[in-house]
Amino acid sequence: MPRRILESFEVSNLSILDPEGRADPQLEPSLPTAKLKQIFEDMLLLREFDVRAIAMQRQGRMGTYAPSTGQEAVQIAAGAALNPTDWVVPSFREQGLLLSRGVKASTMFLFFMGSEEGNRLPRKLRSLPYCVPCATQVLHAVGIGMAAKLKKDPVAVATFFGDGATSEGDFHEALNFAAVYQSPNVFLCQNNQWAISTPRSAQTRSATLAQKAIAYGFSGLQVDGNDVLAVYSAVDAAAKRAREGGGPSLLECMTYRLGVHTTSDDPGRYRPATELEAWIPKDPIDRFEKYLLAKGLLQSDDRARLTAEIGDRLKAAATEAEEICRNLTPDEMFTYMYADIPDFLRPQREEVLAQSIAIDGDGRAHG
Amino acid sequence: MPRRILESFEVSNLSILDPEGRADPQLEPSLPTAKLKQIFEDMLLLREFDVRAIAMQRQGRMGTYAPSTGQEAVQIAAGAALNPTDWVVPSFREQGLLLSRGVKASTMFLFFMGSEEGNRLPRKLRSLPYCVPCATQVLHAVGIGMAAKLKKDPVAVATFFGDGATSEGDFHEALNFAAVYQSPNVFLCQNNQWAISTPRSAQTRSATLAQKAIAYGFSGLQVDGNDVLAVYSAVDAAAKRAREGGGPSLLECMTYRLGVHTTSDDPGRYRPATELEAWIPKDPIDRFEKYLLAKGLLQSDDRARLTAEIGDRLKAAATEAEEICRNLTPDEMFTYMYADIPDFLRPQREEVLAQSIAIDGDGRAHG
Amino acid sequence: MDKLTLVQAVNRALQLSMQEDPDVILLGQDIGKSGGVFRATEGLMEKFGVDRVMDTPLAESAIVGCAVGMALYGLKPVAEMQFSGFAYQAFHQIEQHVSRYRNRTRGEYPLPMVIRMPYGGGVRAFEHHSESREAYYVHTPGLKVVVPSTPSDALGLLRAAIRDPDPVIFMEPKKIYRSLKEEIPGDGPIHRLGEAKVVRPGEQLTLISYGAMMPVTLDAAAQMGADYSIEVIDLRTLKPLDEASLVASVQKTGRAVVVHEAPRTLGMGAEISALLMEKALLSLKAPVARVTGYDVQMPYYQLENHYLPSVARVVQALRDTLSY
Amino acid sequence: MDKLTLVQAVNRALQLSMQEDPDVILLGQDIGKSGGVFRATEGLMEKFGVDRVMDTPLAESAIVGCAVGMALYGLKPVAEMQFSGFAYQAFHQIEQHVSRYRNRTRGEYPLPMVIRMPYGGGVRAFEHHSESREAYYVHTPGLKVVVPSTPSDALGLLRAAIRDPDPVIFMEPKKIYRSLKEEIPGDGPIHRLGEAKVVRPGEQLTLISYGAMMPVTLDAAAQMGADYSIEVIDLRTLKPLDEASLVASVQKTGRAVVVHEAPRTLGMGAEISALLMEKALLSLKAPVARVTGYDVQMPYYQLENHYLPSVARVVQALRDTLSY
Ligand SMILES: Cc1ncc(C[n+]2csc(CCOP(=O)(O)OP(=O)(O)O)c2C)c(N)n1
Ligand SMILES: Cc1ncc(C[n+]2csc(CCOP(=O)(O)OP(=O)(O)O)c2C)c(N)n1
Ligand SMILES: [Mg+2]
Ligand SMILES: [Mg+2]
Repeated sequence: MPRRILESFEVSNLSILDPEGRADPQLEPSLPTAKLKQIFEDMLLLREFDVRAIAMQRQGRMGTYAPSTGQEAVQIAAGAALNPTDWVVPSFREQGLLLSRGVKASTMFLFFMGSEEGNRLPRKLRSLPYCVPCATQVLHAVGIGMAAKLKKDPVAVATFFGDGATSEGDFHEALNFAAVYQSPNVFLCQNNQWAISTPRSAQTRSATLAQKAIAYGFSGLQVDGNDVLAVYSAVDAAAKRAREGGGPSLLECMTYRLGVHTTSDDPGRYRPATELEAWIPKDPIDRFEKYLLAKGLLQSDDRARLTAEIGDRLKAAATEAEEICRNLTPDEMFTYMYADIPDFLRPQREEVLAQSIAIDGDGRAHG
Repeated sequence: MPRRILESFEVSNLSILDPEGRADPQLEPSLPTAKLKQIFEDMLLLREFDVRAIAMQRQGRMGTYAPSTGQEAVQIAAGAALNPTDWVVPSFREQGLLLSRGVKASTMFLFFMGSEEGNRLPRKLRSLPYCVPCATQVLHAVGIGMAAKLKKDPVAVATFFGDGATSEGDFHEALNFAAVYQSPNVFLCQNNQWAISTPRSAQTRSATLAQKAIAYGFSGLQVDGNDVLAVYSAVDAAAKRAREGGGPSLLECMTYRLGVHTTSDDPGRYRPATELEAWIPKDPIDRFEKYLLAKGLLQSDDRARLTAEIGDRLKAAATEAEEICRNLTPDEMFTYMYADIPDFLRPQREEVLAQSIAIDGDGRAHG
Repeated sequence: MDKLTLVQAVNRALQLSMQEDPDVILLGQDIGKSGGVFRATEGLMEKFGVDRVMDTPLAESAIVGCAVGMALYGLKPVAEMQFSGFAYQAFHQIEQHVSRYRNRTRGEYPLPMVIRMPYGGGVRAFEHHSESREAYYVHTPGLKVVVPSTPSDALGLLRAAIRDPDPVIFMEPKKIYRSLKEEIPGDGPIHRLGEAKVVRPGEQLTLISYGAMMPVTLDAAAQMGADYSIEVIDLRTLKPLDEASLVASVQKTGRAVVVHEAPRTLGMGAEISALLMEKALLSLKAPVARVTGYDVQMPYYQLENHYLPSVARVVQALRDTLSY
Repeated sequence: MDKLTLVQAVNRALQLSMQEDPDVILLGQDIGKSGGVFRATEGLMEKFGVDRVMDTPLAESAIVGCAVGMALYGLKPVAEMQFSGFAYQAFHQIEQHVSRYRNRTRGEYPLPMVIRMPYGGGVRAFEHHSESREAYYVHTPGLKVVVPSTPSDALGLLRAAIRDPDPVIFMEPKKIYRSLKEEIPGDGPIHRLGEAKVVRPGEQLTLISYGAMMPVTLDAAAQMGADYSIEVIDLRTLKPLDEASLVASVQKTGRAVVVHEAPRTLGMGAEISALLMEKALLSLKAPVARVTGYDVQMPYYQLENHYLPSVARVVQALRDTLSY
């Protein structure tokens, strides 16, 4: 009796595609062809979105941008595994997820172009807008889950956050509430190995992030985040469990930020080039392409063609977004603060309108 | 390779004394007689402090009071296992710990009598004053540990908190920092099974609180918190490890709040009487007394005699504290705000002094 | 017709709101089984069940953050902070989300939610149980801030706050939770937020306060006797502030004194003084005076009554202002 | 003699402080290897090692809470919040401990620590990267609050803040981090906290501002031309406020305009207006005017320059006040 073992726990890793794009036959999920193709297209869309956004940022047509290159499998496969009736609660690096949920590309551009119009996501999409303060959104997801459970709506609520965000107190409080209330949450960590300049190893001393779920009495799974099939299977299972009242899950998706943290960042200052090089062969799009090619679902020139088509669509979306920016009026900053504008704000709104400030296309005021 | 186990973990429980006060011979620590007796006396002191404080609160001579009855073993044995050069960082329920560290009983009374004089703990005691906001102090302990490590001082830093406090974000951030910086911290949870009206089972869904350490990559141990020898051994080992650079530990000490949360609380509203009854036979003082009696270190009338002596000392201490209260002057609220009083506060201090407010003994102002 | 204390009126308002709207739910520490440390939620778990009256773990950010999520889903959560002194644990959720969600999403996701918290000193409590920090919330764009001072107002304002489409910080003056009873006919009133109340009309000076300082303020006005005609205004809503009523009163009286227990620097008195500076300078016969808590941390209870504005201090300010 | 930008002056102040006092240590997100997102700590980890320049995990409350512990132990920590908009994650540590420890322990445990944070808008950044919420800290008893507006002041004030025995919130105007260079002889100055500076003497109106609004304010004063004699005061320390200098100036000029980018309600302008109401009413020839950010959340960058006080708005207020 003196020293007795009370509990024991394990953490494991799920991976289905090997580096050459061959699936483990035992684990390969059977997805309809259309879905597989859609996933591939959405991955290309995300990568192309990055290309265009970074170019526009360089041209001064866009503010700071946080790219997703390298993390396409996590976002797109997770999005594909969820139902439209499920909710998604992103951080600030889930362009792909939101695009795959039906958010317009022009809307996504608008966020990075510095307009709240980039957050005008129709309620019916059940997709919250970006959330900048790390980990704060994880609590919102739990609240949504608790509300859905209360209403007996069989929906899963998936929330996304980075490896860095797991150090915040809100992450802890959120997972604890989710466990206590058995809310239908899927906690999906995009572990891209870095939080700006902080490597995963300096963020926390636990061997995995998945094992953090043990602290809350539920289970965590590490998933190969550059493996579309593994992410899909893991999210699908976790979401089903959530919808069926089985409570929350934590998925640590191992991936890699191939690019900059944001366009204001210079990884050369802190990140060893060798590390980056080691991850390039694990590119999630290349890997999934090999899988689809081998299955005959894709031809070798499809990628180039699709990329070009997507490029055209994005170009149009960017133009549309710029047009919206040009038509913003300064009193908008008052319009949505309260349901009805309070008396004390009216003179302030009048003042802003009275100010004769010339605005140029990119929003710089001269006055 | 697809689903492979990455890590496995265990959580165990340590207990040395059985309910009849018989020690497991393999695990019994060899403590000097004087230390054993001191521990027993300090436990009586703590229980008697509760008795007196609750009585004074009822008489209107003291404000809200948070008793420790039932939790004597944790506080006193932990205090005994630490060196005077170690630091202790309490929450708001560690009268016993602080008294055993050399804090005057009159000072402890002053805290509950509503004077900051109750926090004037000489720096040399390396004991921080009470901290009311749950879990916030845990971070201070980590900062102290980091500073000590930086200075290469071989000290352990023990911090105390309740089961409820483990739900706060600060608990999480603290344990994570401690692990990352391998600071010399001992995290000691007084799991008294309740956080006001919230039972342990509703606070978190993990089977133990000890397993929360797994989230941070270090080890947690559940300890019988009503067992002086188990607490002593566990804290002694954790503190040694800390001093020697072995990093932090989490100890979950299983104990029970036999009384009210505070004198403003009525557990009758939420706590089943049967639960309380089940814990009364596990009284930590009774158990330790049996151990000492069996060892011949105590005679059967010692407890009554010691209690009476302690009662007299505490009576004197209470009188001393009340005398200090009578001599408080209102300008004290300005004296310690800044190292030097800034100009803008001077007229405010003059105003408070100029106010002719009659004060009666217990601090109520009539004016 | 029931006679209710202020805390009973809070309880009644919660009960009525939950009856009329199934989307109203409560969450907080110890609010269910034990009925709240001040008994503000007594009996509600029994009445509405554990799904609608949720005892939570000890985590303020989670309480507010989950309430945000619930409101996003379409519920109307009423979150309790056990004491205002622990709401700072949730301050980031309040500043970063509660105050911003509607605006951020261009109205797509309004946040109809209330955060209740007992505030203020004078109850001989521990540290962090006595603060008055309404200024933090009033300074934050996007919030509404309400502080009742009577049972009837507590009922009418809380019902209004829960029906309000915007997030409301509802601060309850714990010192006067039980200090008087008021008869409240029927279900009681439903107020409009943003309206101050002239609780005593007068001609010579406008005396402005709110919350737990109202009794002190009214006592001071009474002590001035019949020789002086003092108009007393209870702000009730601190944001949006009823500027029109304040300005109109001071244009009439030419003098103003503001009383609050929060620290002086950047307390409500500063805003009201600045407002009157801008809108009523030419009417002023004396400087607007502030009788406030000092710019120190609220002392432990032995000295707290020296910190809180006393009747004597208010009377002194009234005399000084009237004889300026 | 070096020419330094404001952010370089911050870097220099940190370096000098660390050289002269081994107890000064830095902690924050990305401050070490990468030198900080604004490069304020560039080169310091190389110079002083990872023990004294600590890259931390992503947790603001831990950064501040551990800094408290370090200061209790006897170190002088300088914590960086990556942006002031994320300091709310640590707000409870600031309100409950940073501002209180000395007083709570009757001086036994002072807290000599500094929390640095870049604040303010105009840099085309994401949400939460543009706020100006100094009022929260100024309202909190026990803190000191410093906001420099020039490289030389940044150096002199930060060195003073680090030497100060009390906790200092040091807010850095990121918009002007690099907008001008100043020659700083030798090690540069060490200022005294609490002293405002007359940056342009004048007789007809006192124009008061601080931080990133100083260039706008000075431009506006300049635009008024030689016909008007405008005294411009840079507050530099918001708490303790240099009341004497402000009152003396306004007693001379009879007019005052305050400029800040924080929201109007309960921003610094309110306190200054109330102060002048109390101490200089009889000197006032016009109401003290406030040119401030609006009481809305800072808009995303497309509209942020409509939110921030512009030269035109300040000029308008100067004209109105002068012709009142
Ligand atoms: C509360 C908070 N603190 C600081 C920041 C500044 N910041 C933006 S992103 C980032 C790193 C986030 O790392 P991670 O969670 O791993 O996500 P990733 O950027 O890798 O997607 C930091 C520190 C923030 N957004 N929120
Ligand atoms: C941050 C914070 N929130 C709320 C409270 C109010 N409160 C005081 S004690 C307590 C329960 C604490 O429970 P636990 O941590 O188990 O310690 P115990 O009281 O059992 O010793 C609560 C909620 C507080 N002190 N701090
Ligand atoms: Mg990351
Ligand atoms: Mg407990």
